[in-house]
Amino acid sequence: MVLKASASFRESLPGQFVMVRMTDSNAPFLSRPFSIYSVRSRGGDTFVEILYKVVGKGTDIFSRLREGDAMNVLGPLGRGFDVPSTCKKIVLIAGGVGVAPLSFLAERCEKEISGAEIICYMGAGSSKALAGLDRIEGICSVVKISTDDGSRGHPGLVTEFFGHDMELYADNDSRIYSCGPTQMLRSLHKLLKDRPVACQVSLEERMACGIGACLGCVVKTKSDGLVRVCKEGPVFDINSVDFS
Amino acid sequence: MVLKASASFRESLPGQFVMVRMTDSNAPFLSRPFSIYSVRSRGGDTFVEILYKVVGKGTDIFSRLREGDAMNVLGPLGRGFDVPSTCKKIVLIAGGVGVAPLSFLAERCEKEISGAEIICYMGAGSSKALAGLDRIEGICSVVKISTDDGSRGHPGLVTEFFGHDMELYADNDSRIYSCGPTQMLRSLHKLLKDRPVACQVSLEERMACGIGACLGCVVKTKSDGLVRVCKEGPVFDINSVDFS
Amino acid sequence: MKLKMGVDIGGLTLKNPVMTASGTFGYGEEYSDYLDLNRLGAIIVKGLSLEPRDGNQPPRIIETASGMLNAVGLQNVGVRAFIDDKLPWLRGIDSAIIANIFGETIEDYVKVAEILNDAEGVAALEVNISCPNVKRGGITFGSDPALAGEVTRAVKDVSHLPVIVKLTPNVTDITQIARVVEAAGADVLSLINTITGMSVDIEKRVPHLENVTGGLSGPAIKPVALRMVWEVVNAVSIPVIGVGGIMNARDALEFLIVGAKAVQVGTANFLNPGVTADIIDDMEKYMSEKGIGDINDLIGTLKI
Amino acid sequence: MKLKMGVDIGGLTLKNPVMTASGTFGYGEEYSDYLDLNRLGAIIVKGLSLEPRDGNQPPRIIETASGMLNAVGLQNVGVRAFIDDKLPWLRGIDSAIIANIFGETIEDYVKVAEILNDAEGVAALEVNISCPNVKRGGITFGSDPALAGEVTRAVKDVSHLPVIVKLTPNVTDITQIARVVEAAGADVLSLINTITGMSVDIEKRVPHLENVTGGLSGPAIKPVALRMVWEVVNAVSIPVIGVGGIMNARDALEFLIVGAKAVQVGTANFLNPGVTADIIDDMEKYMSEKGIGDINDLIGTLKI
Ligand SMILES: Cc1cc2nc3c(=O)[nH]c(=O)nc-3n(C[C@H](O)[C@H](O)[C@H](O)COP(=O)(O)OP(=O)(O)OC[C@H]3O[C@@H](n4cnc5c(N)ncnc54)[C@H](O)[C@@H]3O)c2cc1C
Ligand SMILES: Cc1cc2nc3c(=O)[nH]c(=O)nc-3n(C[C@H](O)[C@H](O)[C@H](O)COP(=O)(O)OP(=O)(O)OC[C@H]3O[C@@H](n4cnc5c(N)ncnc54)[C@H](O)[C@@H]3O)c2cc1C
Ligand SMILES: Cc1cc2nc3c(=O)[nH]c(=O)nc-3n(C[C@H](O)[C@H](O)[C@H](O)COP(=O)(O)O)c2cc1C
Ligand SMILES: Cc1cc2nc3c(=O)[nH]c(=O)nc-3n(C[C@H](O)[C@H](O)[C@H](O)COP(=O)(O)O)c2cc1C
Ligand code: FES
Ligand code: FES
Repeated sequence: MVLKASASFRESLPGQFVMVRMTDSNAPFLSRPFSIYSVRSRGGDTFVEILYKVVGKGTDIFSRLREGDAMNVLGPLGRGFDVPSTCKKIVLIAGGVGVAPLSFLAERCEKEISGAEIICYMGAGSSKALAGLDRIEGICSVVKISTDDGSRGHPGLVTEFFGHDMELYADNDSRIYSCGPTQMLRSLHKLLKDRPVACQVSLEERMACGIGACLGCVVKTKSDGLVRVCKEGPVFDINSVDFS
Repeated sequence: MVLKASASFRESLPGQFVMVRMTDSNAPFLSRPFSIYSVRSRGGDTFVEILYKVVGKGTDIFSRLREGDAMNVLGPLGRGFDVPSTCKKIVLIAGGVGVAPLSFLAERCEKEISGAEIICYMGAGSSKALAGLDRIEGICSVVKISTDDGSRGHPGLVTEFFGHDMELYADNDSRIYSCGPTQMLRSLHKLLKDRPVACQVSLEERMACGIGACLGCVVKTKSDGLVRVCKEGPVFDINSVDFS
Repeated sequence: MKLKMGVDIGGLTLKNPVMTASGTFGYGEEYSDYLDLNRLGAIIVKGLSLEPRDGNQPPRIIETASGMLNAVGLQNVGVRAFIDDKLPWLRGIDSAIIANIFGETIEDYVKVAEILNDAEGVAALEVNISCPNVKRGGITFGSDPALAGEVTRAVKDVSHLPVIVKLTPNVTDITQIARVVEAAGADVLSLINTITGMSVDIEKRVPHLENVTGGLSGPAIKPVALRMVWEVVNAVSIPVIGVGGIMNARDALEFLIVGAKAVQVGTANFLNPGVTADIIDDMEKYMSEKGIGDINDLIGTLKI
Repeated sequence: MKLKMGVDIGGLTLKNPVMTASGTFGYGEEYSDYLDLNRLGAIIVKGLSLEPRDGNQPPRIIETASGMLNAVGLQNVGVRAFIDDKLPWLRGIDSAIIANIFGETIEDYVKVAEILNDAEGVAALEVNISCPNVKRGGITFGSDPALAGEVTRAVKDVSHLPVIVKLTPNVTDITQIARVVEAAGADVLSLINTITGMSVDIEKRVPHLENVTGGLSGPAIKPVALRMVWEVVNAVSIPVIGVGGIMNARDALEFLIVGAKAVQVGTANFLNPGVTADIIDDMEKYMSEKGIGDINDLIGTLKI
């Protein structure tokens, strides 16, 4: 979905998100959070793109919208990924539509970090659920695909696939970024927990305000207790999150 | 608005109405009642037309729908106008969009009562609010227009205009039909109360079910207490209604 | 797989747990064009009083956000006209017919219950205790534990039918009322009735309802109904029927999962007169998908 | 025409009757990018307790029909951190800053009130009595008239500030509580807090909220809030602030017309962080159109 938005979105960072709601409608009632997939300017206008999967009421309603329908878009919100100035290997681990912020990140890394190799592990339930594949293939050096049902690429979980390759990425010159279901991030956390490699993940939690006011979206961290995903996140260092 | 509907609508009678609601949306929450303006068959499909004025939340939402949007349409509902087999003068008195059921009635009378003269008094706030004028002009022998602000036709209330002409319509060979705001029907009731002329009016009241179950839509009658507009009406003999 | 949809509530066996709520389904016949009434677990008719009642003056209804307020004022034909004019037709329907009753004094309730003892074709009574007690200064029976217990016992003492008592949500602690009503002999509890609300026309600066306040129903109240059903299920041992804001099978299933033995569908009938049949169908679909062969294996399975 | 928008409530003068509701506006600063906070009649901050609190585990919120349930569990930085870290910034805002306070014992309330006596920049206290009293078996202060009166009197006895007491709707008769709280010395009443509700995930058969139940807010509850405000306005003589489901100026005007002296906007801030500014603008537009020069000439003008 492409949303015409205010110029302030030009400053969006990869990993930041928007809160989206239909103008003049209470269905769905609350705004829904989506990672920014891309931001483009055309003819003086700014367009924010999101990539979403229909999972419930809100996304179902959004999927039936037509061109020209009015939405309220709040953003860019939250803390994005840290993009290093130099780095040899950028490893992206995407589960399903989790590819959206990683794709935006890959674009940025490609532009800003010269000489970095960008590798993407992309997992989904089946080949049909591999949304956004074409775009990320256009950016990354390698895209390694896995599907739970084996309908495309490596059969099995994306974290398993990444686990096999892990030794390829040296702790000191690689950066790992991941976004996907909590269960997947938990597995990744287990895989990485004895290694000092830099890894950031984008978390999801139900949100009401998106700006840090309602305290609805908290997640457990190891040292700071419950913190807000919308404000202190959605991007966290994987080691700061309490996945227990 | 033209609604594709089930074949059962072919049996619709002038004065009957439909309950309309957006499929899969709770805004507006309750269905809204509208008189049937026309029923047409085309290529095996049946189309029900309504003529409506934007007055609040529901009609505002309806006005922003686009071709192809899904609506739930319940009907045809209620008691329609009694159409005599013979009659010399059919007098229609319309206030605003009250012209809708009268236009449908005029079509029917023109077809079914040979030799009847159909006269329409049509009133509205201003010339802009004279919706449905063209169609009814095409059916009636005479259409007499009045507007509250004098922007077209007779300046003043439609009931005043009709009042001047009243003597033209003999009690025994004329039939009067009216639909419009309650205030207008009340004035008409006053005008006619000493005359034995047959006059039927279509009433409005807030409705929830439209099928006689919720008892939400009652109106005071002279001899039967509170009766349901959706079931015993919306068409009533003017003398049976308690307008006090 | 053949699904078992039948439920037992207080001596009454229903073919499935989907009932229509009182006041939202007329006397049944209004809906006969829109669904096969034989499919329903039960039909609860519009509340009946000893004498016919006119109800409140219009306007009687107004829409709210995901809900509606009504101040119909319990207009009804009276229990005798119900038996003479409505019940014969209903006897032809193969679904439990439940008479919802109310009164302004305990004697009224008792008389209506007595009259219905002799009415063939009535499967149970549902006692609406959300009515003001005219003898005790207008406090509603249902908001006072002692009164709620009294009216329950009085009806139980005379009735030969299973007695369902319908609780009002306009109370501080619904479990307290539920326990008193259980102790007074109720066979089943149903909840919730409407929540009192109000709406104002800011153009005319008058209440939208002639009666000033009305009862709120529809999806807006579902979270409150579900919470109260859950509280009551955990407080009593008699069966509980869940009512309030059920629009589809998903909503109905929430009530069964928290422990309601059956549900009533109210306002949703106004938006789609065939909705109860859809709910039964979709409930069966859910069970098939989940491999649940008997609806009773679903009831009360909430994991905390 | 220059409109008079100011209202007096219990010794406090507000530039207009639009306030933000506690727990929905953070500590103010979260909204500073979205509207000019100086425009607001008052900002009520997130509920403060003696010690910082972590609140409930997630999930804490779930959407409902035209509303939401929250079980944040009163997470907050604690009254001292509020004074040290949040209040200095808020002092720069030209709008009344109201501290919402709560406790688990009466002594907690008293201590928080005492600490706030010395905090420059706090215009009033709003006492949230919808909290369970841990010493008295967890019954909430606000649902028991005696407890509600006690906590009110205890806070009044120590506080130098105007005391607003915020009532819970989860009661049989809100006028009874309102009268007791008035008699105990409250300067102002605000109502309603959230209505307790619940929601179930039928796939997993677990409550959507980790805390099982939560507080329902948003347009779904507006009719209930409006009815209760109207009842309370007719029962007490101190000023009443209306809260519950206000999404726009039309909603806010309904509350003023039934007699609220001011309103609080809660959940609506989440959907549109600039909504309060829009409400003030549209309220002024309505007054101009109707030729009402002073907002006080609109308050309590409902015709019955
Ligand atoms: C910061 C952030 C960024 C996100 N980015 C994207 C994105 O780029 N693309 C995308 O498709 N989705 C994204 N999501 C998830 C997206 O917000 C939810 O899928 C959406 O809100 C579901 O709305 P719904 O009404 O369709 O589902 P609902 O009917 O509300 O729920 C359906 C299912 O989705 C789950 N769900 C609902 N809301 C959330 C949530 N906020 N987080 C996690 N699970 C949820 C529920 O538990 C339930 O199982 C993001 C979430 C967050 C917090
Ligand atoms: C049998 C019947 C036939 C009708 N036929 C037509 C028609 O052909 N064309 C047409 O434009 N309208 C017709 N109406 C009126 C139409 O139903 C209302 O205008 C509509 O429901 C308003 O919906 P809303 O959400 O836009 O207004 P709301 O926001 O609900 O209300 C806006 C204003 O309209 C008034 N209003 C709302 N509902 C009704 C109602 N049911 N009856 C009378 N006034 C109401 C309110 O009092 C208020 O002043 C008919 C009504 C009935 C009962
Ligand atoms: C128009 C209307 C009339 C009602 N009449 C009665 C009644 O006569 N007796 C009764 O016990 N409940 C009555 N109710 C309450 C419903 O039976 C039900 O408890 C309530 O509406 C909540 O369910 P819902 O949200 O599914 O509508 C009525 C409700 C409505 C909307
Ligand atoms: C997320 C959330 C947190 C809340 N926290 C508090 C609180 O700390 N103290 C309090 O008195 N009320 C609290 N409330 C209640 C609101 O102030 C308000 O009374 C209620 O939400 C009804 O208003 P609304 O429908 O406009 O939201 C909270 C409400 C929400 C939705
Ligand atoms: S969504 Fe409100 S604090 Fe994060
Ligand atoms: S609209 Fe329900 S009885 Fe007429």
